Amino acid sequence: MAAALAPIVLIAALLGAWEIACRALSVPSYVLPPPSAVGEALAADWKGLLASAWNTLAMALQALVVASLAAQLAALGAALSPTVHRALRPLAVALQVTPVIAIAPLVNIWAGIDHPERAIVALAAVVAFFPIFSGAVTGLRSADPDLERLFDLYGAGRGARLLRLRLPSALPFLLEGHKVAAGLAIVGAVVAEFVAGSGSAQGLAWRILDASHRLQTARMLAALLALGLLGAALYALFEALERAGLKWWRGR
Amino acid sequence: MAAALAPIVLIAALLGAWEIACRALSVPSYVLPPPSAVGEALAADWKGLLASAWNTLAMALQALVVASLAAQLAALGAALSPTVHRALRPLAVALQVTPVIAIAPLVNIWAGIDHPERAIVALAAVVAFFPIFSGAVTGLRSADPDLERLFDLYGAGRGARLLRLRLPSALPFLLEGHKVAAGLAIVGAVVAEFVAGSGSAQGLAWRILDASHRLQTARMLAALLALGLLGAALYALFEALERAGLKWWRGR
Amino acid sequence: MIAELDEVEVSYGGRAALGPFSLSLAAGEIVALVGPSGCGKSTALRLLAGLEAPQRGEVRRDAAPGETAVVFQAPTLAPWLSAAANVALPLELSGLTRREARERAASALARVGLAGREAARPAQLSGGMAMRVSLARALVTSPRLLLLDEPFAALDEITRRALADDVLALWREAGPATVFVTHNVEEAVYMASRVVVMSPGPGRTLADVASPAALPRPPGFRTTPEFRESVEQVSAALAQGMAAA
Amino acid sequence: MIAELDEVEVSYGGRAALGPFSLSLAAGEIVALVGPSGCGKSTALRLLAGLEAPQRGEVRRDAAPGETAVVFQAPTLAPWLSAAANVALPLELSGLTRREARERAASALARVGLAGREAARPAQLSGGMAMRVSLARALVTSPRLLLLDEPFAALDEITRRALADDVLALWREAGPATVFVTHNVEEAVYMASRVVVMSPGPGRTLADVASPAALPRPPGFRTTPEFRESVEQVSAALAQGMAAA
Amino acid sequence: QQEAEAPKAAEGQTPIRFATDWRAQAEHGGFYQAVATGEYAKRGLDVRIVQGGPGVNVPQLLAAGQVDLGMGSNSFIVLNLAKEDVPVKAVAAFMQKDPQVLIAHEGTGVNSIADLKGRPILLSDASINAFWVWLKAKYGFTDDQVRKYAFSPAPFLADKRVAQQGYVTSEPYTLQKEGGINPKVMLLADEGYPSYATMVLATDKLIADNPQAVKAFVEASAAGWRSYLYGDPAPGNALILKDNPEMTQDILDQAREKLKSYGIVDGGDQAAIGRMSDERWAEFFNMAAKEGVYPPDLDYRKAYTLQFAP
Ligand SMILES: Nc1ncnc2c1ncn2[C@@H]1O[C@H](COP(=O)(O)OP(=O)(O)OP(=O)(O)O)[C@@H](O)[C@H]1O
Ligand SMILES: Nc1ncnc2c1ncn2[C@@H]1O[C@H](COP(=O)(O)OP(=O)(O)OP(=O)(O)O)[C@@H](O)[C@H]1O
Ligand SMILES: [Mg+2]
Ligand SMILES: [Mg+2]
Repeated sequence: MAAALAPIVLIAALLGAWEIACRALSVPSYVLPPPSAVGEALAADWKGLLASAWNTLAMALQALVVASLAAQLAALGAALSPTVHRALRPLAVALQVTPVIAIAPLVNIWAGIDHPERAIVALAAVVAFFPIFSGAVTGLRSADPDLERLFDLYGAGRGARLLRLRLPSALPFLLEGHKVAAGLAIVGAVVAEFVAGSGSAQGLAWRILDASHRLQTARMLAALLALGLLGAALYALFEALERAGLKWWRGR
Repeated sequence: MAAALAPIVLIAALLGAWEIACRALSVPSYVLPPPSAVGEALAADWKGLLASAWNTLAMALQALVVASLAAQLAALGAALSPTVHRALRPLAVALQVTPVIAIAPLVNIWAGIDHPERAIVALAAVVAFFPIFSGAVTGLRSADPDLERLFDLYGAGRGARLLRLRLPSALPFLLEGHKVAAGLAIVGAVVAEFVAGSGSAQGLAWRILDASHRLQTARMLAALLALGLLGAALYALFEALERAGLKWWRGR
Repeated sequence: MIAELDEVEVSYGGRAALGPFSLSLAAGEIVALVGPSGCGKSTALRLLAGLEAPQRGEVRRDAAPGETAVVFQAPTLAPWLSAAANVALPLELSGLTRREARERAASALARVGLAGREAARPAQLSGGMAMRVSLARALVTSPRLLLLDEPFAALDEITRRALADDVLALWREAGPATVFVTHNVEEAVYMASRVVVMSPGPGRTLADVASPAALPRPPGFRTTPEFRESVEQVSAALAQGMAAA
Repeated sequence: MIAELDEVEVSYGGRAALGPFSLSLAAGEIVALVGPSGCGKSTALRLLAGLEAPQRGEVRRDAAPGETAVVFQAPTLAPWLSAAANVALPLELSGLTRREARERAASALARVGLAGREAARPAQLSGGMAMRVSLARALVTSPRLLLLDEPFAALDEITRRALADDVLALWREAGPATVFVTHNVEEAVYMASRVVVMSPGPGRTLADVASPAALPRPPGFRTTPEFRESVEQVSAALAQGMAAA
Repeated sequence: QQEAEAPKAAEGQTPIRFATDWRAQAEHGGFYQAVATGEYAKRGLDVRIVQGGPGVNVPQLLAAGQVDLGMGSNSFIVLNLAKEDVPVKAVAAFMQKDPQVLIAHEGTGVNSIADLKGRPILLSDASINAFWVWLKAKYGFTDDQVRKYAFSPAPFLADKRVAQQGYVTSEPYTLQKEGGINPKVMLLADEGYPSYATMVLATDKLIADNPQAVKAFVEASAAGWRSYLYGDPAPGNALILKDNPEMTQDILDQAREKLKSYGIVDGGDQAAIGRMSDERWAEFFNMAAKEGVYPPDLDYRKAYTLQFAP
């Protein structure tokens, strides 16, 4: 019980210190508003924030599904053929280091001006792709060497080896990759909305940018808080999944 | 030998198809220039690109070092105390999902207008933090349960258990986390430069952005290519490190 | 001739681990390999299975992939599969339907005394049980070449004898050429048509003791003087080899 | 009394694994645990070590942390440490300097026949070698309570006997209360002051056979009629238990 | 530490740091020209120009004391400051006309801004609560026309139906040079859009403590602009090219040309460089307040002061 309270206490302490510092140093609220102001903004905006957060979450989840499928397919291809692996790896890295803002115009054109949500999903998927791909590639190579030897003996083909040995062996790494990718999908959706949203789209990005343009820092922080909560919730979900998955995997 | 050539052949084939497609369909060069145009841009710009790439790499490496230290310290704290863990986790996730652009103004003020490179390193470190933290947290919990039992029997304290069991056990996950983080540090440095490079920063970011605004897509792709090569080189380095590390770790 | 090691030598990182060592395995033969810990028995088995190549000498094999079954020294089970699924795996890989594979797996598990534990995961089994699952997986495929690395080491005497008879029964049915490593000299003499005694260090052949009786064993074989004599012979060779080292 | 199990029962996922089972271990006693595979021997050892709690019954222990040493059934070594570093680990944790710990580790490794392999990693050792490293790690700390789970199972007869005498020598020096699991009845009778025979299934005590002679063993003990008689007695209890199941 | 790193002022000079809203470009030409030709130094100022960028928030820099003066891009930004009670005022406007344009493809039946009703328009986020408000009010545009503009004209080129926002000095040239088209360009200011652009912002504190410095800065900047537009722009351009290596001479030349031909800086009256008026501010505020951007009782007069304007 005390342990469960600890983080709450810590957060409360941090907030208290922040509030006091803001008041004592009379920091102007457009630079850093006190938590009470953020709380007010939250209370005033919560309906809109909820709708925006839902919007962003929907985009992020779609992107995560797309990224997960694409990354795992690519990793499977790489595992089936070293040539594919050598060819895909630099492309995957290049994709990871490409800033969303650079390819947004091209993606916008491809998605069509009337389908900004397609562009957002595609861009966020690009952001979330790499950790899953990298985790899958590493995981697919992490099978117990003695089990690999047994599969040699059984004369297992590449496909069977992949499906029945390497893929299950990769599970812990895949779970870890998805955990990292979940947060990236969210931030990717937000950034994609910055550069590819429909201007009037109602995700969290719009709220953040609009508040920032208008110097309403408290409103911006409220939106960031909503974003953080969204991320934490998704992370908690994936962590629970990881725990359950690993428990199943290990058999105890 | 043939296998080593394969990716080169593949890339050459892709480039050839792209060139032919561009010419045959007469795609406007601001949408997608043919590789020959990118090559020309590269040839014309290579000196500047090299300097910019070096600049970006330096920022990314600094950010990676900062992120690596911070993430591992945080993960150690989390491993030492479940309370710290519960308190840190949501903060780490919130940090991961916070878009750089939203906190850039605050970081800019903190770093001071005369030190954009500090702001860039800080922002890129924020981007690269999470995969290392998450990998470290997962890795620190992945020790062989029977070894954990032995440490119970030896009456090992928390510190000793951490240093001599959990940290070495975490190595494979740490390596994987760093591999993902390396690319994020690069893209983080670029994005940070977009939003924090107040003039004096001369990395790849502004080249990309400016070329994109000016519809000089070939120049933009040349800069992206430089970025991709940078990322691929750093990734290759980390993959070699991972292979060597795992070999050392497994003892064969 | 199913498999043959011809003056093979193996070393790891410059340290000699085996050989020069030769072993020829005829069809339908059961060879027991005994020798001190670390002499290269597991290494020899890996060579016979074709899982490793020697630095010197030659390995000749006449068994297609899928015709060799191995039990490694440690139970090598997939943690994410149940005991039955682990045993069924090679069958499914060889093209049997899932149902048939599972049925055969269940009967193989029953044969090693694990009826009722089909659904258990490797992590939920005791050390001896896991080893028996590993053994069941090797026996279920009716291999032409059967390689067993201390398969009964983690088992009590009674289970051990029962399983030894089980392997012999399988051998009577299908006649796989078998090599098994054991530290139990009596077991070696009881089961094998030939006992090969290895020296310490990088293992060489110290003695090659043929069985005093034909397989299958006559009843009461363990109490015959010929049996005791063979056991003495093998033990003496072993002791001599270790004393020389 | 160093450790005691009082009518303990353990079950995993509703399936009974052990008990009700009782075992009391006096200071300086050596108890051998024999029983069929899967009867709960390893589980009983984990209870004695305090690594697991029973669903029913009570465990009483009188050994501080650091005073108990365990050899698990599988060699549980840190793959990233050399053999010597693995053995030195508990010493370093108990506060010895690195140099002294390494010295003692080297002599412990020499004692189990691994002189010259101090630098080898676990993955570079044979199965029996890894188990010996594990044993050396347990012996090096001079524990008050020593728990060994089939420590010699992967070893040849000669090494086995040498190590058994080694454990007895250690026991003479430091007198740790010892429980060891074995499948070798002769070994049990030779080493133990008391042999506890367990039933199959969820293990209970079937027989508790005291040694016919005091420890340390008189020379030629293995050939005395009392020795053979005890062996017969234990074997009979085992066979009876398995037949009843 | 701040002290130690602050730029050393020349003997007797007042150090001034001036933050612009973007990378160095012709739209900042007058300020660079004033530095290059010594207009600031002549008046006892040691001015350093700090380039802006996408993540640089000029009002926050001002508020945090990181710079002494900053650039306000348009009148909305300045009124936003007033609404949030930021103690900052506009002291001069160096663009009488906001260079904001709408751009449409030729031959699509668009001859004036009004013809864009119902068509998709690429707008940046910052525009939505700025000139878009004016467009909606004046022409009855609706929010469902809005598409995201991320400052790349490529999506515009890819679709003939689409219009986009832009700066008269920038996007039209890009479209012409790289896209090979001559689009229809419509300056909002020519249709009566009342915003100023490129204002100089000063903190209330600076205005109170050192009004002479502010005054000197405004005067010198006006001189710089006059010289940049009607004299030899080479000194200013050299500084711009040094600060922003991505900038090229042809872009600078055409931008300067547009600034002159559209009368962006002076509105056709050289004497008006830097000028602001109560009427124009009132007009702007009334427009925006009517559309609900600001509360009608907002004291918009605290957003600016005419004390320094020529
Ligand atoms: N992967 C490896 N790397 C380095 N050395 C190895 C490796 N595998 C085995 N060895 C060495 O080769 C020698 C023979 O090992 P092997 O496992 O064949 O012995 P063994 O006869 O099976 O012993 P045991 O009865 O203990 O299982 C040993 O000295 C061992 O240390
Ligand atoms: N973690 C676990 N989860 C579920 N069941 C378990 C677990 N550990 C052990 N068991 C079960 O408990 C029973 C006793 O196991 P234990 O390992 O104590 O047997 P053992 O006597 O040591 O056998 P062996 O001689 O084969 O090592 C077995 O039936 C086993 O399947
Ligand atoms: Mg072996
Ligand atoms: Mg056991």
